[in-house]
Amino acid sequence: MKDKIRIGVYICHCGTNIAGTVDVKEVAKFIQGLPSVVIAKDYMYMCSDPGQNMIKEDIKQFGLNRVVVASCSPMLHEHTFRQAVQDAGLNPYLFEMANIREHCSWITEDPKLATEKAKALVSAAVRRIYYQEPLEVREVPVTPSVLVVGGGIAGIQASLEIANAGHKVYLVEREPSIGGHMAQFDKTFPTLDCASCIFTPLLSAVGQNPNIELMTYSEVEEVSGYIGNFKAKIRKRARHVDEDKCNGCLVCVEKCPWKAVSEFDEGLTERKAIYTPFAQAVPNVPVIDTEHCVYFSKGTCRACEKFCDPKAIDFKQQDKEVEVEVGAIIVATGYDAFDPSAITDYGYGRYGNVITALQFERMCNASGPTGGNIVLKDGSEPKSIAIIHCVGSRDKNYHEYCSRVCCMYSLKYSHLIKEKIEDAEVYQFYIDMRCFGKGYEEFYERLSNEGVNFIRGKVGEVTDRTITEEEQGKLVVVAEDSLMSTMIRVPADMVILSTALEARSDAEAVARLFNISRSADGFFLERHPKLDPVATTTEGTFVVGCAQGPKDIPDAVAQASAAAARVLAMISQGKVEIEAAIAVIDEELCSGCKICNLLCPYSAITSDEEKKVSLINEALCKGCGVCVAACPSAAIAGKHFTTEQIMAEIEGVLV
Amino acid sequence: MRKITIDPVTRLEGHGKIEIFLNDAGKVANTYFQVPELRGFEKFSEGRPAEDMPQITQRICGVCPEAHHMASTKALDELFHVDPPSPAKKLRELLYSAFYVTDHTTHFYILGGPDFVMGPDAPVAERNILGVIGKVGLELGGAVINARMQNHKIIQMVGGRAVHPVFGLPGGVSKALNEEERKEIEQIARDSVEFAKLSLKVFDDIVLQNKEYVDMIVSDAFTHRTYYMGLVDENNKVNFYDGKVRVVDPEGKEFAKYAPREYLKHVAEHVEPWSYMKFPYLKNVGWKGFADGKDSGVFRVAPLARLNAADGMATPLAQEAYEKMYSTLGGKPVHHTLAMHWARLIELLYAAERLLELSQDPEITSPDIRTIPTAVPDEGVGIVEAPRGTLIHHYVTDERGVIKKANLIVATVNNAAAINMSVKKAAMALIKPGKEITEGLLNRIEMAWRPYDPCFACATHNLPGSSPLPIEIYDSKGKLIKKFPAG
Amino acid sequence: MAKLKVAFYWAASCGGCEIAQLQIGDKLLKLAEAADIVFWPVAIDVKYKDVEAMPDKSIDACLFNGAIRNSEQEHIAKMLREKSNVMIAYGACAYEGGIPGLANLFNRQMIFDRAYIETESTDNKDKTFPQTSYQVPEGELHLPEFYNTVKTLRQTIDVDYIIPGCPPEEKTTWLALEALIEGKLPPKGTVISHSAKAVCDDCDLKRDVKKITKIYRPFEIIPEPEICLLEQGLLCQGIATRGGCGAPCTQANMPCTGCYGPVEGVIDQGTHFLSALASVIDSNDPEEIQRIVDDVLDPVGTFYRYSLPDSLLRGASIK
Amino acid sequence: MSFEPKIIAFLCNWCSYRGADLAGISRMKCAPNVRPIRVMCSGRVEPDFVLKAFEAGADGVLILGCHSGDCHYVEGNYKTIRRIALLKKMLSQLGIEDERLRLEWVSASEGARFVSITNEMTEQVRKLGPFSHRNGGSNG
Repeated sequence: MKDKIRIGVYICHCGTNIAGTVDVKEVAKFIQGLPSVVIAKDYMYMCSDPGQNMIKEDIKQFGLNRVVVASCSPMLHEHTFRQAVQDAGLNPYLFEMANIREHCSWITEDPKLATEKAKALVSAAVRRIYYQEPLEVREVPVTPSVLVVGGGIAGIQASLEIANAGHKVYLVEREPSIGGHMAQFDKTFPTLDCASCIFTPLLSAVGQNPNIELMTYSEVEEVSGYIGNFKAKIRKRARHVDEDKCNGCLVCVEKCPWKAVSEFDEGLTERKAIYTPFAQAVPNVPVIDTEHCVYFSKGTCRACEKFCDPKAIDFKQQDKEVEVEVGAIIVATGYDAFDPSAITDYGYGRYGNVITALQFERMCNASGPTGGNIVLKDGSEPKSIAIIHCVGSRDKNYHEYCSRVCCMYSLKYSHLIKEKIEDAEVYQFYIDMRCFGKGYEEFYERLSNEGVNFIRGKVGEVTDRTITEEEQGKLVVVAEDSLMSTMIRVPADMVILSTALEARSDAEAVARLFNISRSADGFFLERHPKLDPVATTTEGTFVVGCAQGPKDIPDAVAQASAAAARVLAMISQGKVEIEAAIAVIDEELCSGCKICNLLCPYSAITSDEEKKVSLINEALCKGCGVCVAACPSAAIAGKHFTTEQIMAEIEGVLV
Repeated sequence: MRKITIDPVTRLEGHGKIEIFLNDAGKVANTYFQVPELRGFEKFSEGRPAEDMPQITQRICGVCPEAHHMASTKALDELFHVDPPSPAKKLRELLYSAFYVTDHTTHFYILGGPDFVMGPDAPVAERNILGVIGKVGLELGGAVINARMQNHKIIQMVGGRAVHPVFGLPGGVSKALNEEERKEIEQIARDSVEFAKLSLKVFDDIVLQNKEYVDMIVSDAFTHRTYYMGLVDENNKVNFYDGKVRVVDPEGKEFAKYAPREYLKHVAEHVEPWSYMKFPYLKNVGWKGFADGKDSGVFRVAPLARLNAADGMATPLAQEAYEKMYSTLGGKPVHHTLAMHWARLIELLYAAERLLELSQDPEITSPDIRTIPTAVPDEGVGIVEAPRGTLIHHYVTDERGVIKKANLIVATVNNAAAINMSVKKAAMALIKPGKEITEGLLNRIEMAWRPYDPCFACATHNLPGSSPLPIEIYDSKGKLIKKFPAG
Repeated sequence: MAKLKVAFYWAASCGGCEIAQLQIGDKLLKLAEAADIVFWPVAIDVKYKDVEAMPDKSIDACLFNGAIRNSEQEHIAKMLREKSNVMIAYGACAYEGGIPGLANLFNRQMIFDRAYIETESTDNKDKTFPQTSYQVPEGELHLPEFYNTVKTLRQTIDVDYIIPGCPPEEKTTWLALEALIEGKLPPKGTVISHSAKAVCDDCDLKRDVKKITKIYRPFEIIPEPEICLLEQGLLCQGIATRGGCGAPCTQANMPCTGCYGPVEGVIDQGTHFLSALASVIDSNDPEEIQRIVDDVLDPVGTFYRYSLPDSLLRGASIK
Repeated sequence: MSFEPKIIAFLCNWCSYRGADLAGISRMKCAPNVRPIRVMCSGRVEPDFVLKAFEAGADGVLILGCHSGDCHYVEGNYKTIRRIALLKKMLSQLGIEDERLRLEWVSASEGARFVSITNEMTEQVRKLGPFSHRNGGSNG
């Protein structure tokens, strides 16, 4: 039997913001007459210290056990007032707020109607709070280790920050080596410093860091648990090379007679069947590509095994499954480059000298397929190169969004071309130049003075159907110059397609795996675009780098550091608060019909076959109430949004 | 003008009243059989998916829900143009036969029987089942209870629920029978046959050996020359579950024989402003008011009517009994309302025999109990013989099988006019000016409608207690001058 | 100790409740030992007048079945309330309006028109309707007033207990009668049944998580044995219906139609089934969702088969 | 005097409620007939609430949630679509005009949309007139 309900109600003038339209005195008078209302006051600024103190004193003086404040939106001050009543010894959930500013005085012209509406809103809060109950804010301990998924620049940055703070990191990378796309780059804009010069040290730092357990050639298969207490199952695919024995001499690679297309070099060259993706690979341990290794198809060869001194080759090696416990998860799975063969007019795949941006990156790279030389298919040097922007970006047919980095790397390419082939003509076909970052506009300025031709216009097609003499033997880029509004034909030896960054092809599965949502463009969705850009709707799981959306290296790194900071904060706290207003199942009423089980977006509901009831994991539940509304037995109660409370609110708001 | 109100009487849909008006001379001026309730099934069936009708319409009557369930399910077969597998039809008829055993047993021993066994003038306190048991012996009493319980068990087994079964679907039934269940049913059926034979013997001993009763049965007070209606099989034998509707005229000549789909050509319903119940009559004769004879469309249904309308019974023992009744009462048709009790026992025997046949049918445990309908539903009529008479369900649906129109002619309604007439005739014959109106006398009036077993006269009647007919006699000023029973 | 005085009464009902009361069989004798039946129009000869004459609260308990459809039923319900210490709503009709409550989708005139004029077999050219009072040559005849809506017993009088079911299963009836006989009645307002949980708790069919991709009608499929009917697309309302019945319908391969009423604490049985069902529709595409929903041909008649008069909106709004 | 409809609006905490706040912050003008009730997610709105609102005297019910894909709880708003689809079918059977119940998506940035929807709804319901249903008492 709960003790007598004694409600105190406080109507805020908010200066004239409310009182200017709403007759607060009349509202207070009306409310004073409602059952269980002990006292109803109006005051200039409830959120001010005197205002809050008034509440605290009244709680003591009048023995209030429920408090309603009618003022602005709870988004602004709910926390303030909850704190206030808590200071006065009341449970914060015995406070309710009526929004008579944003939802009333500010949007209503007629003072009479505004006053009527205010009465309704306040009486709704009063009726509701009658049924409100004290709730416990619960805390769970945090496992001081972190799972980082994806070994690109973002994942690496996050891992290092956390590891350097002295905490365990499990860094999982799908490829045989960490590095991601950044490892493919030659130079980085706008500073033009050598990518590997700044990146390689980071790679080895990861390899050497005792706090980082690196799992390459591995994938996360299952995630369970909740903030502070996740469990992850990771499959370590068989390398067929014993990491402990291998000394990285790579003789095996040298001796291997079998070849396959190099993914790392974007298909511009070949690699062996046993290989490391690139020279500075971390770990520097090769893998056997069983698809192309003849031993696996025909059972003969074994060349690598023969020449391996440390006897590291192990054809029998099996996939391993390991389970790790972590307190937080950082998803840094990166992006895919848009495949331009979809845009047939650009002739990618049809014309050998139409290449993608990443292929060009590799071509420029000293350790790349051409040793850093820009060459045509026939090995000769191109004299004219066209760069087409926004391939797959800002295009209703493919991706509406801007990929943000293309303008800049395209500029970078102009520079690299001019550096390597002084007399080369470079044409930039752009829609708008977007040089928003620090030092970017300056870089654009600089390039404009290096004799690059900027043509504003979307390219219609790239063709080898030539008309004029000078077009002979060249590709022709047909575009509309939207500044001169004429169609133009530009002959070029080589065409570079500045392809879009898009969400990973398996992003949907990954989202499900980590229980995070995706925005319409397919990238992972942050909790709040401005105020919470690295968190997700799943507590304790963060998303960084291009997995969250196209961005350049500095942004990716910044996000990684931000997520690391969030995680470190959790770990140093040692515990996290979890939602108090959650759903609970009354086992006396649950018939175990299992209607609710699949509805929970956080897989918080399971069922106990023994007892024939469903169960809610309180730590996973976020209190959305979807299961509450679905339960045919009303066996699930949504704390702080109980049916009783909402029904009372409905009656109250209709006075 | 004096008025005798018999209230409550019936419960076709709720209660019923019989009003007897006496003129100042003390003669019966007129009587009215009123049904004061309506629930509107024919309206609120609209909009319901047709397949829900067997379960919805059986809530018209919880005494004979099986009858509505069957009529409705058969209407669905026609509506969805689907022919159920023969095992399904047999399961339906099996359940229905068991139902007949319970229902007829209840009526004879608990309702109709006491009048004869104990005699119309026996003290109220004895004229009930306990009195009967006292007279015929506990053994029979036990057999009565047992017959009811056992056959209800069959209904539960086959139909899913003992009251308001659920197994009927267009194209079949929802549940097959397994061998243990079959064995159990077969045993119950054997017992039921024995029980039915015993019942006929009881009737023979107590009623037919008693001249006073026989005279009363054949007396004019309890006689109406009307048309008779009942369902018959292809050999014109009585059938409860299926067949064509046959109507014979007061001479016993076939007047009409039609398939359920044709019922509208033959039956119409008349409305009186003083009752919520309608009064069906033969369309091709016409409504001539509450009168009997060849020129009045009034017809009768239920056991005696079924036997009159048929050429015999489809099972051997029942056929014997059938022949005996007509030879005893001077040939077909028999117009004596009280013979309805005898006819009921003959049907009890038939139901039990049929139950036994079906329980031994090799097909009865077949899992082949459903045909999935594929045709577009449109219209269907289902007719069965409820214990209390011909029962008609008629549905029209849209192309998705949602009810657009439902027309229901419920068993007892068919007898509404006849009941009204019988009460009047008995009252006129029995209530004489100056002659004191005794309880026994009023019970004789009661005996005029009780044989019809209108739905109110169901198993829930006459537990230890007495007449369900409270009777009050008012003088012309409406002052209560006498009341039965006193107290 | 003195014998209990018990009254039985039916209003707008089918008689199935009386049969159900008889189903307790030999236990009837136990009842007869412990209680005198002072009123049971269907069974014994006591007239309304006699009841009116009884002192208030002189009846220990009244088991009332049937809904309130007309003036007579309302009058007698009120009279019995005065005379009875304990008023028990017996069966779905008294409890929630029952199947006759579906009449609340229409009004009196629509029902009369159908019954007395439109019905195919009716011959009523001069449009005669039953009258509450009618002058015949010999005198005046009376009929009770047929109300515009069906009401539940609780909407008419104060009710102490409820025995759910259409009709209540034998064991449910006895559970209540036994409590009555032994003077061990639960707190006022209790719905007396063996279970406060949904029928699923009684049902033996195997159930897995639910995902509805298509709704089937019972005649359209032969359900897989042993598997939850709802998961097979049949609108089995066991999930939203109070148990205690022992789930006889699902045992006969037929979906539960909800006759035991809402589960303990549920306000509106229909919306709860609706919400649960809709929630597990396995699609996020509005058009596909609409397609699946359109296969629910008769939401009201299905979700409120027995409870329309007791739902939050007690029937259709007919202008 | 003219009929002033009462409309209850269930607002999800993350999008629609903030959208309504924005309308206020931007000092847009909006019909006072709409009475907001905050729920964490439109997926919390039980059909019971809608019926209760009508029964308690509302003339219209508005349910506002996040646009598809934006649900703070991943898919709560889809559950709402499903329920309202079936609920609407049932309400139409009960003779309740379709316009009296409306499900819309309003994001935190769509203050103007909140205003136009509420004003539009108010006018629609005003045309329909007061909500009427069987109170069960009418025997006339």
